[in-house]
Amino acid sequence: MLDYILIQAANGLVIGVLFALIATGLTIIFSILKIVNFAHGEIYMMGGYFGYYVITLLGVPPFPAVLVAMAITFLFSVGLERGLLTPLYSPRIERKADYGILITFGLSVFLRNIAIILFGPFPLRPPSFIEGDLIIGGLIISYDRLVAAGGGILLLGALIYFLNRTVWGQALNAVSQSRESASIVGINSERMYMLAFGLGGALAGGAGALIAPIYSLSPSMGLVPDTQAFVIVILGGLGSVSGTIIAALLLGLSENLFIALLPDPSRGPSYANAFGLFIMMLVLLVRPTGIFGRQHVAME
Amino acid sequence: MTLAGASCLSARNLAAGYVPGIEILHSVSVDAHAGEIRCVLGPNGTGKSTLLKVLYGFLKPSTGEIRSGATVLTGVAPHAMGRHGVAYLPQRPSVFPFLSVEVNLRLGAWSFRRRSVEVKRKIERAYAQFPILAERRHQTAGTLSGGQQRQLEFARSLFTEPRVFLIDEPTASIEPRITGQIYELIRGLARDGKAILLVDQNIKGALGIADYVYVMRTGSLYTEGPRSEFGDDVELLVSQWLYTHHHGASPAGPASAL
Amino acid sequence: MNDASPLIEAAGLAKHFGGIFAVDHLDLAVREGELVGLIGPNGSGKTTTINLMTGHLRIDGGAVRVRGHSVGGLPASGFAGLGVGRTFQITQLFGRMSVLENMLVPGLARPRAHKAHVIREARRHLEFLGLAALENLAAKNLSGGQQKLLELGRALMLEPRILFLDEPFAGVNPYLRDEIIRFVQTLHAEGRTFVIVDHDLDAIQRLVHRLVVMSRGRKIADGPLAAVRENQDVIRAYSGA
Amino acid sequence: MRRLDIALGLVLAILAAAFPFLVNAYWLHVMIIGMMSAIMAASWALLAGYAGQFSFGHMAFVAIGGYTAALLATDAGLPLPLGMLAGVIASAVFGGIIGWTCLRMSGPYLAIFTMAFSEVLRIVIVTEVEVTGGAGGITVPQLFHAQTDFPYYYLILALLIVSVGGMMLVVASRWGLFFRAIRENEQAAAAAGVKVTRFRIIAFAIASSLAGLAGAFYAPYIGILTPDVASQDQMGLVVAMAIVGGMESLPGAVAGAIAVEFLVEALRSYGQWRLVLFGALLLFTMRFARNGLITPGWLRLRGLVGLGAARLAREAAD
Repeated sequence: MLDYILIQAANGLVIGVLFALIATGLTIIFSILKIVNFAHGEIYMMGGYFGYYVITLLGVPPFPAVLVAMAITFLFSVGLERGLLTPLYSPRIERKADYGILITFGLSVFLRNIAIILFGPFPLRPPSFIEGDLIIGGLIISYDRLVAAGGGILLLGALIYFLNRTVWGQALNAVSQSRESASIVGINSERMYMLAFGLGGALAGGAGALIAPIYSLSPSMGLVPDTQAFVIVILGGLGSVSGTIIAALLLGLSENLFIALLPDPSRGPSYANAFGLFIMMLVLLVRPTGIFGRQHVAME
Repeated sequence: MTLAGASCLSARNLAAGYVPGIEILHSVSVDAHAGEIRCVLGPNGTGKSTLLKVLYGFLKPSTGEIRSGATVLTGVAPHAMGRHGVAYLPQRPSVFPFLSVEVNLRLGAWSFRRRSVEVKRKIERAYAQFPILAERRHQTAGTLSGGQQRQLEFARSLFTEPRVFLIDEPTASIEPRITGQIYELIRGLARDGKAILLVDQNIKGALGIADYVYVMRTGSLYTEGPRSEFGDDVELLVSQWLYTHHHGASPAGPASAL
Repeated sequence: MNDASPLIEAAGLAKHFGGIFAVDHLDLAVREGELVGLIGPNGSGKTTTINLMTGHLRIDGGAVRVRGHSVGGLPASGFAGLGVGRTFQITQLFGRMSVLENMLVPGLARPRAHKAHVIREARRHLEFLGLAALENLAAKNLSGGQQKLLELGRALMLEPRILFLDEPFAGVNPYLRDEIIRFVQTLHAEGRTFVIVDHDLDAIQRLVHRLVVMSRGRKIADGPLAAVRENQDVIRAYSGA
Repeated sequence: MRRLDIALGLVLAILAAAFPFLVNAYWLHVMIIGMMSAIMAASWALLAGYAGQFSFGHMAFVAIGGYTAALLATDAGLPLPLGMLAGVIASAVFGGIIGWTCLRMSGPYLAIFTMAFSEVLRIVIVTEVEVTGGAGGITVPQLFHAQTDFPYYYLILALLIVSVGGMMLVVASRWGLFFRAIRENEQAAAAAGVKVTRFRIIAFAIASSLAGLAGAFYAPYIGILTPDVASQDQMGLVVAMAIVGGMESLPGAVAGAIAVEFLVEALRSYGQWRLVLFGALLLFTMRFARNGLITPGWLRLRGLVGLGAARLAREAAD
């Protein structure tokens, strides 16, 4: 039993790292564009498929394939932003909030269904990063999970470095704090919206490519992470990247321990998702608008 | 004034508002001259801040024109104004409160970010000019006092070597004992040949450094003239600006205001 | 109900945002039939005062009384029901609804309102304000000045005892300004009470009998126009010293 | 050109009454599903379009209505019509409660909250296999014992007319005025004396009860009820129907629902493409025609016919 709990905890942390990638992407998009991207889970799904085809069609080895998939997702997201979101920046369009909700919701429906056509309804699984399992005493964990977690940690580290140490990251941060002040120093906000949406998408896409060998790819795989990412952003929220990462790890961990500790094992896995959603609903009740409070990306 | 030079920025007949049909400014013309401090005074709600927003491109004028020499600046986006030699210091300091002083300065060098040597040199110069910023370089800007934030803003705005400064209530949110320093700073800019257009609620303070005065009332210029034409009894002036019956804009000179 | 008590009254009214008092223990009583001007430099707490006295902000201290009855905790719609009307600094209309529909909302929200009667009343007010020809236009398509008038008309549909006007003259042209002054004077002559916040001191001076001046959340002067004009504190507050 | 509306109404009424005799069983089925979807889309349009509350949990109330009816009819042995009535009441009550809990939320927060509610409910239905039958679904007894779907057709036609007619009455009444006032500007509505809290809850309860009605009809008609009714794809379909029709027009939403349903079926041979199509349709409409495709189209047609009629009248006068 103790070993089982240990394994579940380790799995929870691995999933937590990947949740963190998805959720930080959502946070960055929200901080800069001030919209909630309801299609974020579908971008994650697309990233997974991009990775799969980069490996199977182009023959790129699994590790670099993750980076290629991220680059493709970045460009793909920028294309979506240019095509669908530019009305948000025009002063002439009324009811921007409604537009942001409906257009991204519509996008999620569209991407989910076009994925069925493009990639087929059946689960696909790319080759493993590394075959086999790591066994330490009672703890058994597959190398793929370790690679996914390690890759996720590297990407999060790179993100934090980018946001804090590079001038483009700092400019993103600046725009999230004040568009007006950013334009006073000469930063063109609209280019930052492109960058933020592309970056947010690339992070989700990276998570999709990393997770693909663990769980198979399917067109509907974005549904759960989408809502989970809301849970995380709302729990850890406040637009802070570090808060988001901590909340993601906690959610991954608690969901998996919830599965392990629920007396009825047959219900555990399904209620794990409901558990996070339920907590989020409670948080929303207490703080119905203040969730994204400070609205800026920062590593604090 | 001795240094008074050619007009660096001139605006003619600006009209603007935030909502169609509500005009905050009706046909306002102002100039900024090299080496001169020109201040825009008047009760609040008369459109002084709006005027600066229009000049910097945050708000498109419905009519009128803004020029700098031969260049037409009407319709230029705010983020491109720096390239045309115009700097803007809004009422609430435009520093990024959650970023460090150093990063704030680095972002001030955004337009020439690829020339890292120049960036470094200018930041060092800013530290030399404002030692308090060097001392606090790793603190977030939000933790600085109001006066220090203003210094950071001034230091940052100097990076692009602007010729015109649009300054909105520079002493509004800062400790009274250093308002003098801020005005001294502005006076220094004018001595270096910069053109200053200053909007201020602190009428005494502004009149103390002004070379030329515009007085606004309800969206129009009420009167204008060299500083010397306005007397020294500030309270008398203010009570006249506040309470005189007056309908619409008037081309009347300062004499009729007194 | 007590006729001796003021129509509306703030007693020790306080509101703070993050430790700073936007309204700092303010006493303000307005009696039936008064026409009060409320002025003060930017950020002196004028709009916050209106929001507190019309139920749009929760009070942090003190009380608001309508005809002697404490009405703290009532939502804004409750204040409206008691005949406390208001306009907003930035005009707040129902943009995609017609001019007439904008007028009908407060009319039909009154208990036991009769639709035909409300429509008649709305048309009468629109006629008075010179908007009658525009009744089928969407409110967002009106000019800014017309929007201000419509907002005033909508407040009139509450059959208010008292009207708080927040910057009715901001951005309006001189002609419209005179017109609004005339409307307020007419309505006042009909027995309505007004509190007017504005920066346009000319207009305020032409309208009001009593001037209240706020600075940094506090009342620094309150009295007849002439007395307040002599008040050095007021001059000082405005010269920024 | 009001007369064109009346003419269209008459033609539609005759067509609707005769429809089962004009088509085969397959298209009758499509029409029944289309009209049921029309109730869902129109009630969502009432909530989102008129009252401005963007709920993505609408399908949860369909599920509540359906499962309440099904469970009461099977496990509790209640007569099916009574179970259906209970389903409607249950979804109204839940709708009111959800409307009350999200009073302080707006925009994306309300959308996330309602989406989460819907997902939690779906997960509970999937998991509590002993009660709900889980993902495999629950078998529901038939309402009519007839050879054809005729009785179902006339029932859903009646329900559609009653529910959309009822909503149109609400929209035309002072309540509808208050819904729109709250949508346009909550603060101004409160200043105008509108009891914002009360009417936000009422809007939620009305819309939810009609979603529940659609669910209560769906369960016995299809005969099997699965948690898929509360899926986000179903929600997307309903949103697409309302938006294509014109979110702020109830007849538009009805027309949008029936048109999309027929389009989806007509394209069945193209397999999955049909689902992509409605996603694309939704995106296209939002991006380029925010008032929907059907309502503005109809208004334009009405305008053209009006102009034509006026010209004819002029020529006749000459």
